[in-house]
Amino acid sequence: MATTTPPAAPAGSATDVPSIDRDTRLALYRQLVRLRRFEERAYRLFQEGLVKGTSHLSLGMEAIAAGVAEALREGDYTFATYRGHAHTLARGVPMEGVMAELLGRANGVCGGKGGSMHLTSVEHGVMGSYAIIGAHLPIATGAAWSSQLRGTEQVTACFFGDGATNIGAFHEALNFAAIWDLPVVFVCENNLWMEYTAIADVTAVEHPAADRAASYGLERIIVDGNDPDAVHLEARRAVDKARTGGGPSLIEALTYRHGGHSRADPGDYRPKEEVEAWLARDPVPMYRQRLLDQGVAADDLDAIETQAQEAVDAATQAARNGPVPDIDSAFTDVWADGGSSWRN
Amino acid sequence: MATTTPPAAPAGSATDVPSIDRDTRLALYRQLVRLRRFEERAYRLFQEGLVKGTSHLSLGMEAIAAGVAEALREGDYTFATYRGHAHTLARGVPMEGVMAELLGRANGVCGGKGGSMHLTSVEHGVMGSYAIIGAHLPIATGAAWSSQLRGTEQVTACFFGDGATNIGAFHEALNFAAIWDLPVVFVCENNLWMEYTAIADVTAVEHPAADRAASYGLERIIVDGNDPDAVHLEARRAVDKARTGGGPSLIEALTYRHGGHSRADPGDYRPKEEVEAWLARDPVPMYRQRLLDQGVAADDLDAIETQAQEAVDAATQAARNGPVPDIDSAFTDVWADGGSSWRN
Amino acid sequence: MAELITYREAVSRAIAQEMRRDESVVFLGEDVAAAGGVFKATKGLLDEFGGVRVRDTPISEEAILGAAMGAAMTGMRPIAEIMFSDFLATCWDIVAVEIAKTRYMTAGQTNLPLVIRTANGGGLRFGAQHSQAVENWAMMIPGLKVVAPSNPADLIGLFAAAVRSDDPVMFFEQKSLYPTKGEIPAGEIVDELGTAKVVRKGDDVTVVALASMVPRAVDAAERLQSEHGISAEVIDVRSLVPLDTRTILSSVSRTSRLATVEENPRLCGWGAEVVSIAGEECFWDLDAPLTRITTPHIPLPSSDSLEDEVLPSVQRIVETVAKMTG
Amino acid sequence: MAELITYREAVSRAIAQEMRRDESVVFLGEDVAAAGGVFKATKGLLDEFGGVRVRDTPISEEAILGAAMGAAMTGMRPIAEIMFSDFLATCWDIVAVEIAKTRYMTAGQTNLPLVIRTANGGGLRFGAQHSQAVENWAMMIPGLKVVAPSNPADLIGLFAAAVRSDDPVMFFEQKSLYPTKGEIPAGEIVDELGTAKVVRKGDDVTVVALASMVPRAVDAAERLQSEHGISAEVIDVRSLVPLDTRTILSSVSRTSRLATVEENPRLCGWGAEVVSIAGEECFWDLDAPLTRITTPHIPLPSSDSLEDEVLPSVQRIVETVAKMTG
Ligand SMILES: Cc1ncc(C[n+]2csc(CCOP(=O)(O)OP(=O)(O)O)c2C)c(N)n1
Ligand SMILES: Cc1ncc(C[n+]2csc(CCOP(=O)(O)OP(=O)(O)O)c2C)c(N)n1
Ligand SMILES: [Mg+2]
Ligand SMILES: [Mg+2]
Repeated sequence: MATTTPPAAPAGSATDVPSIDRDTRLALYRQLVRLRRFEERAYRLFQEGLVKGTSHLSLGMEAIAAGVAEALREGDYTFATYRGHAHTLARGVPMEGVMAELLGRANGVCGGKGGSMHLTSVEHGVMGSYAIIGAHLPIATGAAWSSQLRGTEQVTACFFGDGATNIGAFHEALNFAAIWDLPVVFVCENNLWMEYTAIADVTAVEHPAADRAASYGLERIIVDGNDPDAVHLEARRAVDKARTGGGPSLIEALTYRHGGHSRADPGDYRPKEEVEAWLARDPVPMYRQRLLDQGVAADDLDAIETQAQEAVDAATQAARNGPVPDIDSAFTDVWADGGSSWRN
Repeated sequence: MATTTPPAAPAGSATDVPSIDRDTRLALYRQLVRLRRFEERAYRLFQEGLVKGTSHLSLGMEAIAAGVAEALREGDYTFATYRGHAHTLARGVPMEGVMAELLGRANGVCGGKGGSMHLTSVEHGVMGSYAIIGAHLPIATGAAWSSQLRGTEQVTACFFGDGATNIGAFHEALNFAAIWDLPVVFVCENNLWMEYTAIADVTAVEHPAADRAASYGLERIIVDGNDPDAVHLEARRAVDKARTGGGPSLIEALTYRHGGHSRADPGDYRPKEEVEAWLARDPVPMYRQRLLDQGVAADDLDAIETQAQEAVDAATQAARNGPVPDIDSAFTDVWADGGSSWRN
Repeated sequence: MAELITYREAVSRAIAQEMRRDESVVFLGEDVAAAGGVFKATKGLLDEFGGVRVRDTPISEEAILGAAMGAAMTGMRPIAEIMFSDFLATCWDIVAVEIAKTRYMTAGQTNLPLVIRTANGGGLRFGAQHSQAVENWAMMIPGLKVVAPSNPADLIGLFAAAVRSDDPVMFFEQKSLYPTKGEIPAGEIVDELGTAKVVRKGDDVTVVALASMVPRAVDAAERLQSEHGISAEVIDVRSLVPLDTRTILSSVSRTSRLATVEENPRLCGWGAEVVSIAGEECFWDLDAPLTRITTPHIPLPSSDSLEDEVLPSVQRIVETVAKMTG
Repeated sequence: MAELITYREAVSRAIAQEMRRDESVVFLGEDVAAAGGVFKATKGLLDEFGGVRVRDTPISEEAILGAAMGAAMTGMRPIAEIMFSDFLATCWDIVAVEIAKTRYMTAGQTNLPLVIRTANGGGLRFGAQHSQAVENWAMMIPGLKVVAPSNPADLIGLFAAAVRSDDPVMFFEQKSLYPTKGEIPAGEIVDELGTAKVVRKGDDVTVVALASMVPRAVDAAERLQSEHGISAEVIDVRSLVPLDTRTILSSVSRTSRLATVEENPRLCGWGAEVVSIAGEECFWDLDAPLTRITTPHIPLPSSDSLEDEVLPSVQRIVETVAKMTG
């Protein structure tokens, strides 16, 4: 069975880290709150029947997307999974485009053709969300190879779940990135569960990513994924290493999803105590408290929350009002010429 | 670059091991010599144009097939690669059927439909030779699962090359076998080279299999693959463990191929000193010397060699005289009903 | 005695029927046991048959099918679930290059009694990577049998036939059909692979459909009759391999017209195969161009408005058939 | 000025031509660099372009194509080798579900200028797992362009067009053609995707062939003329996607008869697609059953005597076409 309680103090946990400045902390909090509010709204829109297909939320897991994104700079690349709202937004993609995409509207980032599982915004370095487990690890490796070839200092970050560590593509990508010293940071969001099955039930090691790092000559890194500071510091270290030619890293961030796997799943296959223990470590209030303890004014934090809520409301409005895609758009963009014709 | 010299004394090396009795040693030698003579002949027939497609020899690597097969019993399963002549013969499959299969004759074990890369003899537990790197590891895992389900004590041995450790199927199979405690012994024949590329050039760890065993909660096992005793002892330990419910093992056996990868490849991309150092450790004369040192009469060993040569000659004759497959046989055995019809 | 059940319920009934009958039948896949499947189509099986015979796996599609293949070669009759048929791409080597070819390569030494069941097709707004209709991927590989039922009774009967077959069977469950209902007879249901069914009789045109396209073709036939006075015969192919060409060709010879309706994207779908066979073997009987109604050759869009537009609709079937028959 | 070279030599010429022209073209695959490829088709490239642009990889097909895809999305123009086309099955997800769909799913945000080259087809006695003709696997996936040249000049020209295309191109080199020779013109060679070629003019029947089947179809046409007085037009399809239906259909309309010749196993091959298009769009012009000549629907046997029997031979083409035209 899965670990039923969160690790008391996972390696890399950082309750008070002076090397993160106040601005960064506020930025992290701003991000956390934005992602939280967005995901709450996405869930509501799913329940209202406006998000039609499926939707996988990062509720409870926001600190990872926030902490890593804050370590990246413009021009860097990120690759995410079907659970990719948070990772997309954290790179600065406007909420409207993301929300509208969930609703299948023409003003969505993919014009309604991608949907919740395929959010992409190339201009923000968000190189796609992939719905086949593991597939994007090799692709992210390729983006990192490209940066190396072109001699840029771009870094690629690639997010995936604990479940992805048991599929072949994980293994191939890690080895490939390691032997070519590619500037890529693999971030495993270990939320202890795959869909409805505990990762511990189907994995030969306790830490599905970290306990395998040695297979690729990499350091074993485990971090508290509910602590934005801890995630950010590890990410910064890994990103710096990648940027300066030090090659790839594999970070396992321990976290938990508040809700179910997707759609309306209540997630009630999980032991109650496990859920409660992790809910008690909700990154948003925890981080708020840390900032308060460090002397940030409650008003400042309240303002951040209000802003986030307003942004989500505005995005929701824009998405709801977004036009249904033009039927013709079903037949565009198969090919580089913009069309879909396969014959003359 | 690849290791250029063989390890002086690899872990598990056993120059004098009392736990192997004389009969077993003679059996090992008999096997070694049979495989050697067979492969030499196969090469000649390839040069004569009688082996038409391709052919991958185990010249220099025979101690692994011999040592492992000697640890198995009737009813056990083996799975091999395209480089599978030795593994097939070592399970007791008659030489004629194997030789005839290389020649594409009707008296081949697969009636000429399989060829050198797909030797199979289900009645001997030889469950096939697979030409897609890595693919047979999951399949071998399945055979082991089946034994577990049926409550037999059958053990499955699965042979593969160093190159196979970097493909996804390796990773999936190892994890799967480990979590279900399956009775399977994975044997990596690390001959330092894939086709024309050194494994060290494309692998993040020094020992492509052993250094990854921990990823599957398994012991790190490296053995001198040119020492039949050493291989046999490790194999026996792993097979016993599997047979008694102890789950899978992963053995990395260090060895070297005397010739090229396949067909007429001279293998001259390999450093000369590396080739020479390994040729000096040829398992056949080394083992003969060990037996002589242990008091086995030279005559007994000579008789074994003569027998092997005669068996190969007879098999060659039978294969050369074997009928070309009946054209109709191209249309049999697609389906269980014996035919190939896909319509009424 | 007939009972009305959903296509979804038919899945667990089918599996249970065969597992009760034969101890060597086992079932594995991702989230199939404790959770009863992501489509809830395998609920109750773990409870009835226990954790040894019904087993959750890691996300390791190659290992899942490798396990099934190795077990099938050694005396078991495994049923493996690949959650979405799109994921067959991640283990296509095991399907197309190992499972499909091993009996032949070994000159019949290996038995491969296994079933790969998978949720196939679009209509659920899941986007391009979770909506593909890929039955043609399987049809093109020699050595695979390929089945795709359109209703609960057929599902159970064909599934039983698949499990009892000593050949590997790709069993496509159309995910858009899971909530649909149909009657099933009482007792054990066993059908036959390689048999198509005439589900509606007609004289003017033969419409050949599969899975989700069968109810649409039937609806279209009703409208063709009432709105255009065209009498369409609708055939549910059910089994692509073996293919019941006798039923299809005898209908085409009689009606002199053939239209196929498939969810596959246009190029090299099973419709092309059926049309080609008719174009060769019924050529002299034909009175109209051979017509395929397919999803266009594009990945599937996620948005509901777009997805509805590109999958063959009743309206499109009516218009196309009316035009070719007019 | 024309020069006679092998199909094998054409490969390295083609790659070199494009790598010289464009710095963003890189090449990766198993044993492609130091060894010059297992078919020796990429000799000399490492020497000329160095180890950064020409690179040996581990046996990790998913990583190879993932690397190509990620690089293509971010400004490079990678060429990836998959040694045997059979191995596409081990990375089919990256080909069919990632590379093929990503431009569409992202509404055109991602560019995918990459070429996957691979040795395709049978005839070398390599057995069922190293001999498949799988161009139909690629043709059926929306979002992939699919090319298969039959001679050195076409190989170089179509390869150049593939590298310069911003779409992913599956480039099938028929391995049985590597030793064959053909003339190439001097200087840079650049051809156009989506263009078929009439390689022999004729009036009685249109024979459409691809890759290794083109020389056989031409030989058969000569024999049909001399032995049966039948004038066969032979079209080399060259590019399955885009498909030059104009060239094919205008020929069929004129000759009134169509036969396709393909190495694909029978079901759902590209021949079925071509036949289906003609059966719909040239129906009223047709004077004979639409005929496909294919490898039967079986895995390929290893033995030379059996393999020769099942691949379409000149003799079989002659007999089949004579019968349908007679
Ligand atoms: C190859 C493949 N197999 C199965 C699935 C179905 N699937 C979607 S999400 C999921 C669970 C993934 O778990 P994990 O990697 O831990 O990520 P999480 O959802 O927990 O973030 C599964 C099995 C898939 N999308 N792709
Ligand atoms: C999936 C796949 N990729 C590539 C190949 C081509 N290939 C055949 S043998 C070989 C080298 C294998 O090396 P290794 O695993 O070390 O085995 P060895 O031949 O040395 O015994 C390669 C790349 C293949 N058969 N299958
Ligand atoms: Mg998870
Ligand atoms: Mg090797």
